Amino acid sequence: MSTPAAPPPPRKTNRIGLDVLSYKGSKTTLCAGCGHNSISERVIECFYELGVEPWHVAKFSGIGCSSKSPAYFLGMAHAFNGVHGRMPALATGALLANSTLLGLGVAGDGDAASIGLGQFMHMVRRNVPLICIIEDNGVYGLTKGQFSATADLGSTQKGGAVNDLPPFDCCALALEWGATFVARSFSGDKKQLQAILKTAISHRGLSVIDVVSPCVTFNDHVGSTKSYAYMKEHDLALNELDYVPAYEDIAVEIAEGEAMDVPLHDGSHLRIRKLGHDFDPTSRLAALAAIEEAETKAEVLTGVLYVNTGKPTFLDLLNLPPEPIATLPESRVRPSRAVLEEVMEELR
Amino acid sequence: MSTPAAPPPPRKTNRIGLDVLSYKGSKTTLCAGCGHNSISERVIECFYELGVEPWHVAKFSGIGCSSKSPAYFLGMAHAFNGVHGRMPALATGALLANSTLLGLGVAGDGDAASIGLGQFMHMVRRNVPLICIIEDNGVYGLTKGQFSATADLGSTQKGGAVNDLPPFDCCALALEWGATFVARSFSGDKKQLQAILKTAISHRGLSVIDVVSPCVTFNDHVGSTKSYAYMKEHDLALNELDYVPAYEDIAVEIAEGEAMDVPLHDGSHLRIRKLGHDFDPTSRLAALAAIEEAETKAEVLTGVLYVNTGKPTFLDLLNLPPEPIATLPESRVRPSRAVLEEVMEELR
Amino acid sequence: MSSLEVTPAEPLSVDAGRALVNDFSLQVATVNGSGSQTANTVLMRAIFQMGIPVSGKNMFPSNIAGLPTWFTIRASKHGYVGRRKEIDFLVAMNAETAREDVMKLEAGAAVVYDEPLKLGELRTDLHFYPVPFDKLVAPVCPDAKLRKLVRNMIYDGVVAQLLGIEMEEVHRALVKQFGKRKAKAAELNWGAAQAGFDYATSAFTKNDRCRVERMNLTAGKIIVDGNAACALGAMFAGVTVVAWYPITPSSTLVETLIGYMRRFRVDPETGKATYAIVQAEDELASIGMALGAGWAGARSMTATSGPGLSLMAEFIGLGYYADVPTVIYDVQRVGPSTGLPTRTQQGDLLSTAFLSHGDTKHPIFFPCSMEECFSMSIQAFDFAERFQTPVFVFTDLDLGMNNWMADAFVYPEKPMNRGKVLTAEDLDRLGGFARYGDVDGDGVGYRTLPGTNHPKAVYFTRGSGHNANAQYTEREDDYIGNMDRLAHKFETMRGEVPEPARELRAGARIGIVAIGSSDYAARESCDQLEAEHGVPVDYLRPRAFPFTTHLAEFIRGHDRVYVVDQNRDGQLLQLMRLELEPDSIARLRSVRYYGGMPIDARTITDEIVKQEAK
Amino acid sequence: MSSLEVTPAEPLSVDAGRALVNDFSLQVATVNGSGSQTANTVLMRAIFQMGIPVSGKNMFPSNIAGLPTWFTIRASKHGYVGRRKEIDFLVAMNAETAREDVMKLEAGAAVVYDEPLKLGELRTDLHFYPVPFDKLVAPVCPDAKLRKLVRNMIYDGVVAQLLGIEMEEVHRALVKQFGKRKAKAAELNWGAAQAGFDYATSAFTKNDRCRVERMNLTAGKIIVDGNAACALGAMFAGVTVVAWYPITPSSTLVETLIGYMRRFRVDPETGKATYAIVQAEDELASIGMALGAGWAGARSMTATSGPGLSLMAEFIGLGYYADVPTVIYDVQRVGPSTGLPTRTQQGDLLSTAFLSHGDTKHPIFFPCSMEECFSMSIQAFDFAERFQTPVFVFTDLDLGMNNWMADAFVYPEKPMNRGKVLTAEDLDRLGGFARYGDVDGDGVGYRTLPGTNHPKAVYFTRGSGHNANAQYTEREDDYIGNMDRLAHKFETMRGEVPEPARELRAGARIGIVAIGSSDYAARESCDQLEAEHGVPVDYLRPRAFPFTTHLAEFIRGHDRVYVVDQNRDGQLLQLMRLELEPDSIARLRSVRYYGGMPIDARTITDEIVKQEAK
Ligand SMILES: Cc1ncc(C[n+]2csc(CCOP(=O)(O)OP(=O)(O)O)c2C)c(N)n1
Ligand SMILES: Cc1ncc(C[n+]2csc(CCOP(=O)(O)OP(=O)(O)O)c2C)c(N)n1
Ligand code: SF4
Ligand code: SF4
Ligand SMILES: [Mg+2]
Ligand SMILES: [Mg+2]
Repeated sequence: MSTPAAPPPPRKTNRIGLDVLSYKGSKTTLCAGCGHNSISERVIECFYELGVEPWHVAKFSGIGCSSKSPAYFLGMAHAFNGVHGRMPALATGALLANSTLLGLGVAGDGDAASIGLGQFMHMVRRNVPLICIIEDNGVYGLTKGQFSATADLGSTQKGGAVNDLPPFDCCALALEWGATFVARSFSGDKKQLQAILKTAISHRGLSVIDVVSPCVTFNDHVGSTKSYAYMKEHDLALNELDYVPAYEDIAVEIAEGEAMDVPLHDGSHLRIRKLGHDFDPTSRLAALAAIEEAETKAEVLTGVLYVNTGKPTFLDLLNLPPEPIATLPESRVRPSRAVLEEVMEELR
Repeated sequence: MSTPAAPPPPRKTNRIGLDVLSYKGSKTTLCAGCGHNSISERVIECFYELGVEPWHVAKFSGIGCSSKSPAYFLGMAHAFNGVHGRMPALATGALLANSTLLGLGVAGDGDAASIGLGQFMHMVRRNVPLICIIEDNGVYGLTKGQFSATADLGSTQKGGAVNDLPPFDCCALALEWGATFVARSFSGDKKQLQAILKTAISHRGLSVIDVVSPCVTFNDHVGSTKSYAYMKEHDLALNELDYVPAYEDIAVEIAEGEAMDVPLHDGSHLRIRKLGHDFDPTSRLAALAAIEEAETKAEVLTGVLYVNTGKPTFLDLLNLPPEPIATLPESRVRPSRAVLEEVMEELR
Repeated sequence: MSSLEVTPAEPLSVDAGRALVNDFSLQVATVNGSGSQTANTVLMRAIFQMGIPVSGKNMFPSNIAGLPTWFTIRASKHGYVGRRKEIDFLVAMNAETAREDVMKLEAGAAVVYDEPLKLGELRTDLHFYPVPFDKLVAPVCPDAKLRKLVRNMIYDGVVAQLLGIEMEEVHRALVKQFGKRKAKAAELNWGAAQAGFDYATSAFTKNDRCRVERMNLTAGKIIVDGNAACALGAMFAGVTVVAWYPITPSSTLVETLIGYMRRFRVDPETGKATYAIVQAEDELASIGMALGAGWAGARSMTATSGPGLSLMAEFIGLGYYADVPTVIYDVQRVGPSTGLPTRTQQGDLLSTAFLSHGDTKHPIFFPCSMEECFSMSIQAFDFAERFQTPVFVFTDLDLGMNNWMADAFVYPEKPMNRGKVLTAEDLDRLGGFARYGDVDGDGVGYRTLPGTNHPKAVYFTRGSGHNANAQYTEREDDYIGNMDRLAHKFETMRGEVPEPARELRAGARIGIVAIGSSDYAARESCDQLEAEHGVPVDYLRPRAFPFTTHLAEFIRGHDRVYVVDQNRDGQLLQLMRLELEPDSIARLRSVRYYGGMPIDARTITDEIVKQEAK
Repeated sequence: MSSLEVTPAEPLSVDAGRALVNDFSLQVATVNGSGSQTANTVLMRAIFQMGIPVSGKNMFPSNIAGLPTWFTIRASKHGYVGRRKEIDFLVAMNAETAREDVMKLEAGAAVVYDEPLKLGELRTDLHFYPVPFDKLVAPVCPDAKLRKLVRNMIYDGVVAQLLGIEMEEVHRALVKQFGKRKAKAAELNWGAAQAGFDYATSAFTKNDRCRVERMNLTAGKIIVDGNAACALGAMFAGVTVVAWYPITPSSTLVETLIGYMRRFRVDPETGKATYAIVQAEDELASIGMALGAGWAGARSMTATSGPGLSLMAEFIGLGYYADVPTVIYDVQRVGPSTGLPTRTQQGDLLSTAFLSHGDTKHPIFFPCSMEECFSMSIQAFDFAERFQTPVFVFTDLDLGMNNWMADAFVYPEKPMNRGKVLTAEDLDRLGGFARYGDVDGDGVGYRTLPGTNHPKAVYFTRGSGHNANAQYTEREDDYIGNMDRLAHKFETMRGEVPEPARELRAGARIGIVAIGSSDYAARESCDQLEAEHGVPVDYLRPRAFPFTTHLAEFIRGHDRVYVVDQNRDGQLLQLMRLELEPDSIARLRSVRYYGGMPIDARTITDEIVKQEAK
C-alpha cells in the first residue's frame, strides 16, 4: 500500500508534516471543565509532537463520559467504542489481529474498577501492549454521580452520602499484577501528564495511566477527594519527568544517583528525577509501599510508579510474526491440500 | 420456632448432641485422592467439633469440581450451588437477606481468579461476613485440566505446555483489598487447616482461605507446582496455630513476643506462634512482603497471613437489624396507609 | 426530517379564531444542564393545578450538559396524556436548534424566543413573541452567577401571560418545587416569572390559538414519573433487598427508592434499616445478589435496562431452573447494544421472554400507567414468591422518566402473598418435604428458607440437574419430570397473571392490541378512528406475558387486529404468533414505530387507516 | 424407567437363527476414568475397518472419574449412524449399574460381563457370557498397576470372537490407536485382546444373534468427532484469532484446533505462528476478543456452550449493531443453567436467534454431519465477513463429542471471501467512504481495516447510535435508517445462507423438518415410516436460520409437516412460526425429545405414527 500524500501543511506541522488539527477529534460534548477534556488535549499534543501517524493508532473504550472522549481526540485514528467495562477484551483481540497497531485504550473508573475489574486485571496479567488511560473521577459521570469503586473512603457524594467502602487503586493493581509501565497523574498537570503519555507511546507493553480527572458536575464539591481543589492540595509528585524522543539527543549527562534514564523500546528515553522520596521505579514492592504510605497521609502520589522495559508482551508470548496476522494472504493461513490429505489419512 | 429434638445420639456426639454423621454430605463423586475431598473432611470435623448447628449454615459455590464439594459435606446445611464464578454475589445477597446465617462459600481457582475475579475482589472490598474457601489446584479440574489464573509461572500442564503468565495470588488480593482474615493452607495439612477453618467460623468478616488442593487427575505430575510432591517440598508454614474455642479455657499463658492471641468475635481465640519469620499478621504490608519474598524463593507460605477483628462488615455498614430482614413481618416492611397518603400529598 | 433551509412559507392565514383551549402541546427547547427543569416543571404543574390534564415529556441527549433538550407539555381537556407530535407552542431557548425547531412547526404555531436569535425572520406563518431574556433577568437577579438559572423562569411568566395560566398557580407550583428550605431561591424565581409576565403583558398582543381555561379534571390527582411509582410500589410491596447497577433510564427508580426507604423503612425504635440496598459492581452481581436474597426468603429486586438484562442472562436461567424468586425491572431504552440510552423503546420483549440458553420462559408484567407501575409492582412481588421464579416488570423510558398525571395510589388491600414456605412447625408435622415435588398440581413446590430452625428444613439448590428432592441427577426421567413441571408452572401462571384491560365499542370489527406505554396513544387512536373515520375499534391491552386466554378470544372476535409495537421487529406480535392459533395469526396486522420517541396516536391512526384502505 | 427388581422373565425363546448381521448396537458399560476409551475405540474401528458403517456414542457423567459411563457402538449395514435405543449386546463392566443395565435389555440380547458380578442369575431371556477378567489379565500384564487399564482390552478380544470381528483388524486399530511411540503399550494390550479371544473361543458357544461380516461401505471414509471436524474447518477457513473459555462440550473443539494449528499453521521458514489462540478469563472476554479481532480484520472465532452464550449476550448485540464479523460455535448441551453438561440438546435456538436486548437477529448455521461441520465452518467464516456480523454455528454434544463416520473432507474449492474491504488504493480512488452506507443495496457497507495505511481509512465504531458515516447520532431518521439497513441485511442473508437439504419420496403427503444432529434419526425414521407403515415421507433439513424460501414451499406442499426438536419447547417449530404464513403454520406438528440422549429414529417414528392415527 502506498502512503498517500498528507494534506498540504497549512500552518505549523510536525515531523511527518501534519498540523495539530489532524490530531483533533470532533467537538467535545463533555461538560465544560471536565477533567477528561484536558486529558484529550494532552493526547492530541503528545501524538502531534511525537509525529505519530494517527491512522496507525487504534482507540478503544468502554462506556461513560470518559469512554466517549476518544471521539474528541485523534479523529484520524481508528476507534472502537465498545460496551461498559470491556475495553480490554476488544483491545486485546484487535492487537492480536494486528500487532502493528498502536493501541490506546480509555476507561472510566466505572469501566476499570467496577464492572470491568476482572478484564482489567487479566489484561494487566497479560501485559497486553496497550496504552490504557483510566480517566478517574471517583464517580459514574454519565449516569449522574454515583460512587465508583475508586471513590476514596469517607469522600462524600454531591447529595451528602458518605462512601464507606475502601477504593481500588488501579495503579497498585496494575503494577502488582503485571503491567510494565504504571503512572498516576492529574488532568490538571499538563507537563507531567505529557511526559507520561509520551513515555507510554514509546513503551512496549501495557502502560496503565491512572489520571485523576475531576468531574465538575458530580464530583468537584467540598468533601470530594477527586476535585480540582483537593488535588491541588494533595497532589504529591513522586518524580520529575523528562521524555526525550528518539530523534533528539539526550543533551545533558546526568550525575549518578540524581536521576535515572530509562531507555524505551523505540530509542526514546524517560528521565526520572527523584523528588524527595527515595524511590526506585523499577521495584514493584517499593511502589506499593509508597502508594500505601501516601494513602495513609491522604496524599495522592503522582508520577511514574513503575517501569519495566524488559518483560515480554502478550504478543511476544504468542510468537506472532511482525506483520498483522489478520491480513496474511490465503496461502499462509489455509493449509495445503496435502495437509488435508495427511489429516484425513490419520482419521481413516 | 421450636428446635426439634436431635436424633438420639448413636455414638459419640458433640456439644449440641449431634454425631459426626450429621455433618457429612452425600458420597463424593470427586476423584479418589482429590485435595478437595480432604478439605471437605476438615470442614466436617471443624463444624462437628465446634458444635455448630448445621442448618444455620448456608453453603454457596460456583461451578467446578471444587464447587461440587459442598454437596459432600454438611448435608444438613442449606446450599446454593450457583453459576461459574458468581458465588460471591449469591452469598452476599443471601447474607443481606438473613444476616444470622453462617455463610460458607467454596470456589475453585477458576471461579475466583478467572471468570469471577471481579466478584471476588468486590466481595473482598465489602468485607462480606463469609468463610470463603478457595480450593486451589491451579487448573480447571472439571473441564479437564486447562491452566487457571493461579497456575504458577513456568508450571507445566500434563500435556507439557508451559504456563507463561504470572499467577494471581488470592491471598495477596484478599488482604490487600479488604478481607479481614486471610490464610493459606494445604489440603494435606490437617492440623493447620483445621485451626484456620475454626478461626474462620469464629471470625466476623470475610475470611479468605486459599487452600492448595492438588488435582490428582490433571495437576499432580512432575512440573506442576500444585502437586502433593511439590507442596511437600515447598510448603513453608509461617506460624503454628492453635484455635481455642470460647467454651474452653486458654490454659497456658504465653510469654510476651512468643505468640500472639487473637480474640475472636464469638469469644474464641486464635493463638499464633511465629515460626522462623518475624512476621506480624496484623500488618497488610508485612504479609504482602512475606508473600512476595516467598514467591521469589519458590516457597508456598502457609498459615495465617492477616487478621483484623475490628473492621465493620458489610452488614454493619448497611445498618441491618440483628434479625433476618427477609422474614420481618408485613407490619415492619409495608409502610402504613398514612405514609402512602403523605407521599401522595407531596405529589399532588 | 425537516430541512434547515429557509423555505418560502405561506403567509399567516390560519384561523386565529379556532382557539386551542386546553388542548395543545407546548415545547421548551433548551440545553441540558442549563437548569430549565425547574421552570418546565413549574409550568406543567401550574396548568395541572388549574384542573387541566397534562403530561410532561423530556427529550434529552445521552450526555450531561451542553446539548439540546426538549421538554414538551401536553395539555388535554380530553385527558390524552400520550405524546402528540405536533407542537403548537414553542419556547425556543437553544440557539443551536432554534432554526430547525422553528422550521419543523406547522403553520399557525406560536414561538416565544430569545430576541437575539432573530427567529421571527424565518417564517411568516407563525406567531412570534421575541423576549429579551438577558435584559429582563438582570434587574430581578442581581447575582450574575445565578442568572443562567433564573433566566428560565422568565419564560414561565411570559407563557403564563400568553396562555392565560393563573400566576397564583405558578406561584404555588414554584413554592412546591423549591420546598420550604429553598424559600429564597423560590422568591428570586418568582420575581423572574413576574418580570416575564409583565413584559409579555406590555409587549405582546396575543394572536396565537393556545389558551388554558380552568377545569376540574385533576382534583386529587398526582404527578409522578414511572420510576418513582415503581419505587413506591416496591416499597409498599415490602421489598427488603435491592441490588442494582446504575444505568439510564432505570437509575432513578432505585435512587428514588433509596430516598423513600430512608424516610419510611428505618425502624423508628431501633434506628435500624428494614432493608438493604446495594450498588453492585455490575449487573451480573446485582442479579446474583437479588437471586441470593430471593433464595434466602427476601423480597428482592433489581432494576436495569437492556444492556444490563443481557448481562443477567446466565443468572436468570439459574433463577428459572432452580425456582428462585426475584423481581427485575427493565426500564427499556433504545437498543440494540448501547443504542440511544435516552430514547424510549419496547425492544426487549423477545429476548427477555426466552432469556438464557436452554428451554426457558419468563413471566413479564406490562404496566401502562403510574397507577399500574405502583399496583403491578406489588403484584409482581407477590407473583414472584407465589411462583418462585424471576418476574420481569417492563416499563420504558417514557413511562419511567417522564411526568405523568395519575390518580392517587391505592393502598394494597391484600396482605403480602409470601408463597409456599414451610416453617419449622410444618416440618415437624410433615416430617420432611420434596422441594420440587408438585404437591398441589400447579407446578410450584414448597420451599423452606435458610435459617429455618429445623434440621429437615435444608435442601440443596443447584442449576445442574435435580430431582424432586433437590438431589443431583443426570437421569433422563428426573430431568424431563422437572422440565415438565416448569412448563406446567408456566401454564399455571397464565391463569394468574393480571388480566388484560379492554375497551370495547359497539359494532367494532377491528381491534387494537398494545402494551405498556403504548396504551395512551392506542386509546387516543381508538377515539381518532371513531371520530375522524367513523370506525369503531375495540382495544385490548395484555398486562402480562404469558398471555391469558382473553387475548385469543379477542382476536377471534375481530376481522383484523392491529398490534402496536414500539420496536422494529414487531416483537409483541411475534410473541403472539408463538402462542396463537394459525387462524388468529392470520388476523394480525403490525403497527410499528421505533424512532425512539414515545409513540403517538396519529402514527397509529394513520397506519391503521392506510392498512385498512388496502 | 426400568426397575431394579429381579422380575421373573420369560425363558429364552427368541429365534437365535434370525441373526443381526452388521445391524446391532453394542454397549460397553464402565466407569469413567477407567481407561476404557481406548478399548472402545479399537472395537469400533475394527468393525469400521471391516467395511461396516459404525458410530460410537459416549454417554458420560459430568464428573472426572468413578461414575458410570456407557459407550455405544452401532453397526449398521444400512449406514444408519444415529442413535438406536435398544441394546443388542452389552459388555457390563460396571458393578454399580450392571443390574439396571441388564434389566433394561430386551429379550434376546447378549451380555458379556465380569464373572464376579453374577449377572447371569438376573434373567433367563438373555445370552450371558461371563468372563473372569481378573484371572485373565494377570498373566498378560505382569505389572499390577497397569492391569486396570489393560483389563479393558480383554473384552475387545471376547467381543471380537463372539461377533466375528477379524483379529487382524483389532490389531490394526490398536496399533493406530497407540501410535508408533507407544508400541510397547500396544503390544501389552494386544496380548490382552488375544487372551480374551482365546478365552471366548474355549469357553463359549455362540448363541446370540449379533454378528459382523465384512462389507465394503467404509472405504476411504474417516472416523472423527464434530469438534475435530469444526476445528479442521476453522483451520482451513484460515482462522487467525481464537479466544475461548473452556466449557463442556466445546472445549475439545478448541483444544483439537490448537493441536492442528501447532502442526500446520506455524510458518516453517520464520518459525512464527500465523494465528493467536487465547484462553480468555471468561466468555465475556472471549467474545470481546473475537469481536475486537474481527473488527481488526482477522477471521476470528470463539467456541462455547449455553452458559457461555448467555454471558456473551451483551457483546453479541454490539457485534450485530456495529456490523462486526466473528464466528461463534455453540456446541449445545442440556440447559437451562448448568443443566446436564454432558448430555445433548438443541435448546439454544430461540434465545440465540434473538440474543441480546433490542431488535436483534442473528444468522445460525446448522451442520448435521462431520462433512458439514467441516464445510459449513468454512462457509461460516466467509459468511461472517461477507455480512459483517456474528455468525453462529450450532452443533451439539452428540455431533461434537461422539465418533462419526464420514467421507474424507473436501478441500475448499473457492478462495476465501473476505467481504467488502477497502484498501488504501480504493480509498485513493474513491476519496472516502460511508461505513454504513448501503451502496450495493444488500444492506452491507464497505469497511476498512485498522492499520490501512491511509488517512481516509479511519472510521469510528460504536454500539451507540450512528449514521451512515459512522458518526454519533441520536436522530430518529439516522437511527431508523440504520436499523432498516440491518433488517434488510438479514433479508439478504436469507438468499445467501446454505440451502436446505431435501429427500423427497414419490407420493409423500407428509413431511419432516429437522436440523443438525436430528438428521440421522429423521432420515432413518423416513425409512421406517415407509418400510413399516407404507407411508412415504418427504424430508427437508434447513441448514441455516434465517430460513430460505424453500422451507415455506416445502410446507405448503404437504398436508402435515412434523418438526423435530431436541428440546422441550419445540424451538425450531417456534422459530418457524415466526416466519411462516398462518396457512403453513397450521400444517406444523411437533415431535420433541429432550431427555438428553441423542434423538433416535424410533422416537420420531412412533410419535408421527401416533399423531397420524389421530
Ligand atoms: C452494562 C451496562 N451497565 C450500565 C451502563 C450504564 N453506564 C453508562 S456509563 C456508566 C458508568 C460511567 O462511569 P465511569 O466508567 O467512571 O465513566 P465516567 O462517566 O465517570 O467518565 C454506567 C454505569 C451501561 N452503559 N452498560
Ligand atoms: C459460564 C461458564 N463457563 C464455563 C463453564 C465450564 N466450567 C465448568 S467448571 C470450570 C472451571 C473449573 O475450574 P475451577 O474453578 O478451578 O474448579 P476445579 O474444577 O479445578 O475445582 C469451567 C470453566 C461453566 N460451567 N460456566
Ligand atoms: S458529568 Fe462529569 S465526567 Fe461527565 S462530562 Fe460532565 S464533568 Fe465530565
Ligand atoms: S479432576 Fe482434579 S479437581 Fe476434579 S475431582 Fe478429579 S482430582 Fe479433583
Ligand atoms: Mg468515572
Ligand atoms: Mg481449579
